[in-house]
Amino acid sequence: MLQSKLRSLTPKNDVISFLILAAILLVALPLLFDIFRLNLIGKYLTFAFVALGLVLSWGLGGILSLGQGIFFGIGGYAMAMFLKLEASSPENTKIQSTPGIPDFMDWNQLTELPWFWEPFHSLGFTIFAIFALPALFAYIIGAAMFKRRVGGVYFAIITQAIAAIMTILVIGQQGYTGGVNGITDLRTLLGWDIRTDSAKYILYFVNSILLLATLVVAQYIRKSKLGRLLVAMRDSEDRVRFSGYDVANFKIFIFCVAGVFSALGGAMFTLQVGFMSPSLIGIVPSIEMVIFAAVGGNLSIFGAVYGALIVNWAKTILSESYPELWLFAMGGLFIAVVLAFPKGLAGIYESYVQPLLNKKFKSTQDK
Amino acid sequence: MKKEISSSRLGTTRRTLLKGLAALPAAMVLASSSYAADVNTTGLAVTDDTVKVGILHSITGTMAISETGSVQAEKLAIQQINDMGGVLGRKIEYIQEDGASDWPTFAEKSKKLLVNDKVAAVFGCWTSASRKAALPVFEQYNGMLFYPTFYEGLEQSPNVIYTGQEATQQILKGIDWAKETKGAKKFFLLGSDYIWPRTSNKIARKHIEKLGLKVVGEEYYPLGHTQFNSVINKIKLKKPDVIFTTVVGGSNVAFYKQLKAAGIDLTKEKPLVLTLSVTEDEILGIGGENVDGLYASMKYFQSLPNDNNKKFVAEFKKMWGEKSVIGDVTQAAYLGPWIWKAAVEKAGSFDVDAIKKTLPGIELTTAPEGYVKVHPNHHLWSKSRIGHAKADGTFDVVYESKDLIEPNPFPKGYQ
Amino acid sequence: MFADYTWAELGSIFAMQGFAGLILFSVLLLMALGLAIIFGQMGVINMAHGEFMILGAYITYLTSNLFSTYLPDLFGIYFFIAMIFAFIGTFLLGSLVEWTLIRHLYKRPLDTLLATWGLSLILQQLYRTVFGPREVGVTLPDWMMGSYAVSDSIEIPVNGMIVMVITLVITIGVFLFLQKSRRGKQSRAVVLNRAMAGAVGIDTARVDRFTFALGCGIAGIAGATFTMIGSTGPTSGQLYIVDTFLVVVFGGAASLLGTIASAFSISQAQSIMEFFMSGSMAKVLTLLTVIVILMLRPQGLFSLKVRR
Amino acid sequence: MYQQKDFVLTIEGLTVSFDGFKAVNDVSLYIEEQEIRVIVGPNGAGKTTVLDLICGRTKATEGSIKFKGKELTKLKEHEIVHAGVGRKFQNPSIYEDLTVFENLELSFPRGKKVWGALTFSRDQEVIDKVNEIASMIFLEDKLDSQAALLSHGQKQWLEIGMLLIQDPELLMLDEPVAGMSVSERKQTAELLQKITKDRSILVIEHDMHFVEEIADKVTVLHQGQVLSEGSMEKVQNDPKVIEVYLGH
Repeated sequence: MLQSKLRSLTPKNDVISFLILAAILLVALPLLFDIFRLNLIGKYLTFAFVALGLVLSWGLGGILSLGQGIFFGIGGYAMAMFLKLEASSPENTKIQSTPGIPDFMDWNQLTELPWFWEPFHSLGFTIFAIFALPALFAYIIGAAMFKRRVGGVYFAIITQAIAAIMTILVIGQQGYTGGVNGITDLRTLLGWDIRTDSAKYILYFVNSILLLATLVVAQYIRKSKLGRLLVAMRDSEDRVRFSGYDVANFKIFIFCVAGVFSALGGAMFTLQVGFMSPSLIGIVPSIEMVIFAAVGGNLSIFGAVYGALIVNWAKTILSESYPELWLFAMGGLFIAVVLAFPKGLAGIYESYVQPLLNKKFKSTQDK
Repeated sequence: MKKEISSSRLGTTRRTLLKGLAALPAAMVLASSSYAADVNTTGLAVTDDTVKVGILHSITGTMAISETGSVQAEKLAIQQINDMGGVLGRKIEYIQEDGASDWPTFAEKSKKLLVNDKVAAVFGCWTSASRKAALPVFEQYNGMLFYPTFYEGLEQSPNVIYTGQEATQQILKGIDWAKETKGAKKFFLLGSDYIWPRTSNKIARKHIEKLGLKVVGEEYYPLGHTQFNSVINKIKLKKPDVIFTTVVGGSNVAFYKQLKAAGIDLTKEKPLVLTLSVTEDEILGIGGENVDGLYASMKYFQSLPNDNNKKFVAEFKKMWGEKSVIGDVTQAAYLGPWIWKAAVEKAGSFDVDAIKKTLPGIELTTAPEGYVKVHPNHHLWSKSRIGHAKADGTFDVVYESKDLIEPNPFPKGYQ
Repeated sequence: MFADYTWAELGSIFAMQGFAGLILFSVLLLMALGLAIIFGQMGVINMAHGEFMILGAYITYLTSNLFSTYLPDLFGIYFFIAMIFAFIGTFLLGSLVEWTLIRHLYKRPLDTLLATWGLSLILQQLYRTVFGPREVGVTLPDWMMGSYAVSDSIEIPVNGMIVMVITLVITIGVFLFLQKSRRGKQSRAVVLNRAMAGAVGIDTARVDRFTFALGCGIAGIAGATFTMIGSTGPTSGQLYIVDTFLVVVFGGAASLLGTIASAFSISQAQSIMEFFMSGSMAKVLTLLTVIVILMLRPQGLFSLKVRR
Repeated sequence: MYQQKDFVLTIEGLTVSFDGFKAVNDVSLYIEEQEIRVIVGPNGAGKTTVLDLICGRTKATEGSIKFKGKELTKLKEHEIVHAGVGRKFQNPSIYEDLTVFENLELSFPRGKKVWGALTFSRDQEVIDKVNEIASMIFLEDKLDSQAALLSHGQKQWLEIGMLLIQDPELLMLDEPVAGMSVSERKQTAELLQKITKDRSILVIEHDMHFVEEIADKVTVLHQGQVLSEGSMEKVQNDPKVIEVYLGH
């Protein structure tokens, strides 16, 4: 089953798929859509980072996390904290009782910046945090769970509960986090106004290129022996263990990678959308992120990107025209993917489109 | 070409186009109406006989419960305005978008309405979070948002008209009333855990302490929490005279049912329960029998006895059914289109910059809540009222401030 | 904080607080029972559990309307009839769902999670379309909403008593059913060894459907019961899902006794902490404690040590 | 009586209980270098549990397991593997989604840590070793086929091959010939004889003909205890063994 998949993606095929995706993201979409729609697409693509991580951890490693929103949130909040500090210069906030701190802190009677905000004055630290914090957090969760062989359903439910806790905490500690409103009104990145249309174009391309780079990393991991080990673990975890591998370490690693990918997505989300809020880290968004990967095909790196794009696009279009139908459609999609298309778009592509394309491709090459 | 680099450039091309197209039919339309180009210099979606506006609320998700009434009120106002001949001779067409109880979606849909649909105004948002998310979009693209909900204040945007009350308008008179009429001395503050209850309670606490009274407890529960037995026991222990509550949403249902079951009879007023967040809308879900005797402090109740309101209630029920009820926010949402109409007509233009100039000082004498006036800080002057809930789910108005209360979104001494 | 009170006052407060903890215990247990059957016995993760509960609540709402219109004399006892209707309604929907959806997914627990999440979205929208987006107010007979004064300062809420009694009855019922009845034994047999159960003539497909539907039916009863203390709206069900799963997982999935113990410890922890700190922090701390304990003891509170 | 250093594996007083039930009760075993030891016994005698205990899958309640002087009861599974113990499961446990080559490659003793696995490259050494083992286990022409497509017997061989590539000093096989045809059994017996040159082998088997063919020594387990031990002939004539096997 998976075998055929691994076979079919010979390096040549991979390169072609990669080039097609790059062409779509970097050429076709920017030409076809105005900046409003393109910015939306950029937003959808930030979820593709999460979906990529899920393909590695869930598709390959069999570790289903229902708490990827946590990591998306860590990345997003780290970026938002940096941007908020920049937007809260003493000149911009001179009407506050304590100028120079973010507005929501002022409303909550904070008179000085909390210590954990301080390092986020530095972009370097922020970028470091976007990689290090999710990895650290994933390591803690992963080490606690995988070392004790908690997996499958239990892992899914516990990560979900952690997502719930995070949401309550962020909302409850509003003086430090912005509460339910999130961190809003972000303006500039090192003096560069991120709200203008030209900035949005640039951010879209940065986002797409970063996504393509992430995709290459994901593909590398999948093709490495580590990728094969993950598949092997799903087949027979004990066999892997008794072949001399510390299974937990591999699971922790891939969970950390998935976490870092999600955090990257979150950071790009903040940059493109201009705010971050707890509504993106809770239970519902976390499960939606899983469906992006499932629709794309949870074994397919490329499927993850298309899945995130298509589901979000459908969501936008449907909710513009038929708001009542949206939940029916989304619910139906979940059920259909599980019952009828367990391999998602990638499966459909493989069984119907690829044979056709192969033919076409050959004939054009012959010319 | 579909690509748009900036809204202003598009505006220019669009305007020229509109001028050309508009010239012929315009001559034949109402004499009172002016050329589309003259009343609209920024490329808004205005033709010679229509103008597009946006309605942006949650139809789906957890907030749909609360936002439905606002949508209905806005549609009613738009229909009534159209029946009277529209705005500057143009019928209002609305484009409705679903915010889906999801704050990024509010930002996204705001941008769609402003950039793609070029609407002249947007009536929408409900929670503070959705407004905070959408606000930068309105400021960037220079749109005009009419926001209906009572909220925590601490905000004043040139691109928003706040038709609900900000916190001080809702709170201060309520507490004064409890002190003067009911002799209250000890208050217990209870809220859902997010910004509006926390800010409201902060203002309430400052005011209570200024009056020389005492706050004996302050508690917050996560949104959607349904178990209040522990806090009810705490309340019994502290014996406050007033439970001052800002619990919202489904939690309210649980809170009042459990309060009643714990033997706290609201009609006995021991303690008295004063809420900022239960309107006629919420009572539908809680059940009137469970809030019999509750006091609410807000600016509007469905039972207000004036003629404006009687007419409004009748028309609302005619449009949306006999069973529909009207809460404070619903009425505030109804004001949005009327204030906008008045501002546009005073300016003689749909341009956002033009109505920004005319909005301060706009008065409505026909508002269901009575007379209202837009303050230069973009909030409304309005009265403070206390309602006393009855088992049938309506309120008796037991107190009304003599004068309009000035909106004060950045209250000195309360921050 | 207690200096201003007499011992008598303190005593009655603590008595009532203990009672509040018991009510919370009953609520958690009632929520978790249906899931404990479905998840514990069948390994199916039913994310639509909350929506089944809300269906029970809506059925109660409809029944109350029915009685107040046509049988006002019997309104005082309608609630118990509504509970029966709620059970039947959710039981039937449960069978339908098992037949169309779940039976294709045994042995794929993570897929049942996704599919039932989809189901929960569909049900939510269905409720919204049928009953409107607002919460509905379920009117209860007056005698159920009052309180019973034990002494001058101790008042026991009647609805809390009713919740406790219903929970007790259902728990004993489920226990007896699983342990004693033929159906229950069959269902346990199928859980223990599907192939063998099939081989000795048990219609495993039917047993599965019955077990799943039973779990849903109990969710329906829980939903009906919660109209006394909570809200009934299209999305109210979502509030319960995390708590419910934690109770079941914390108890050790396959053990009814574990579920009871887990509901008890979580409820006591929460209600005690709620008394000493803010509700939000109490909730966070409770969930956090549960998760930390689960990390240290992943098999839950109760589970048999077995040969692997 | 025994000198410890003579033995590859020394098990003494090994006991494990599951909720009071003693699945293995005070078992002692001594296995020499290059010995093929077969454990037999009726179902539920605790045979598989003994293997589980040695390889760390189950933790002992009491007793010690010393492998080349190293105490195994305190090590984790993968550390036991690195110490030189390989174990084949009762049901062939291979990676069905991967090819035979990849199956063997994953057991190659290099890149066993996360970083090593990420940077692992399939060099000539790996290819040579995989080919060598593949021909040993009669699968040299199946290297590219998916493991799921192998016959039951071939899967058993593949799993043995996966152990061989690790080059363990103690090889534990749980029912290696179950489900094999007669000719496959013969081949397997030859294979075991061949590989025992460098290592000791501990086998669980029901098939008495096969046991007779390969065993240096036989241990009979019954109800978690050692009932009898010695050469095949001695064990077969032990009245206690006859009682257990034929008595009821």
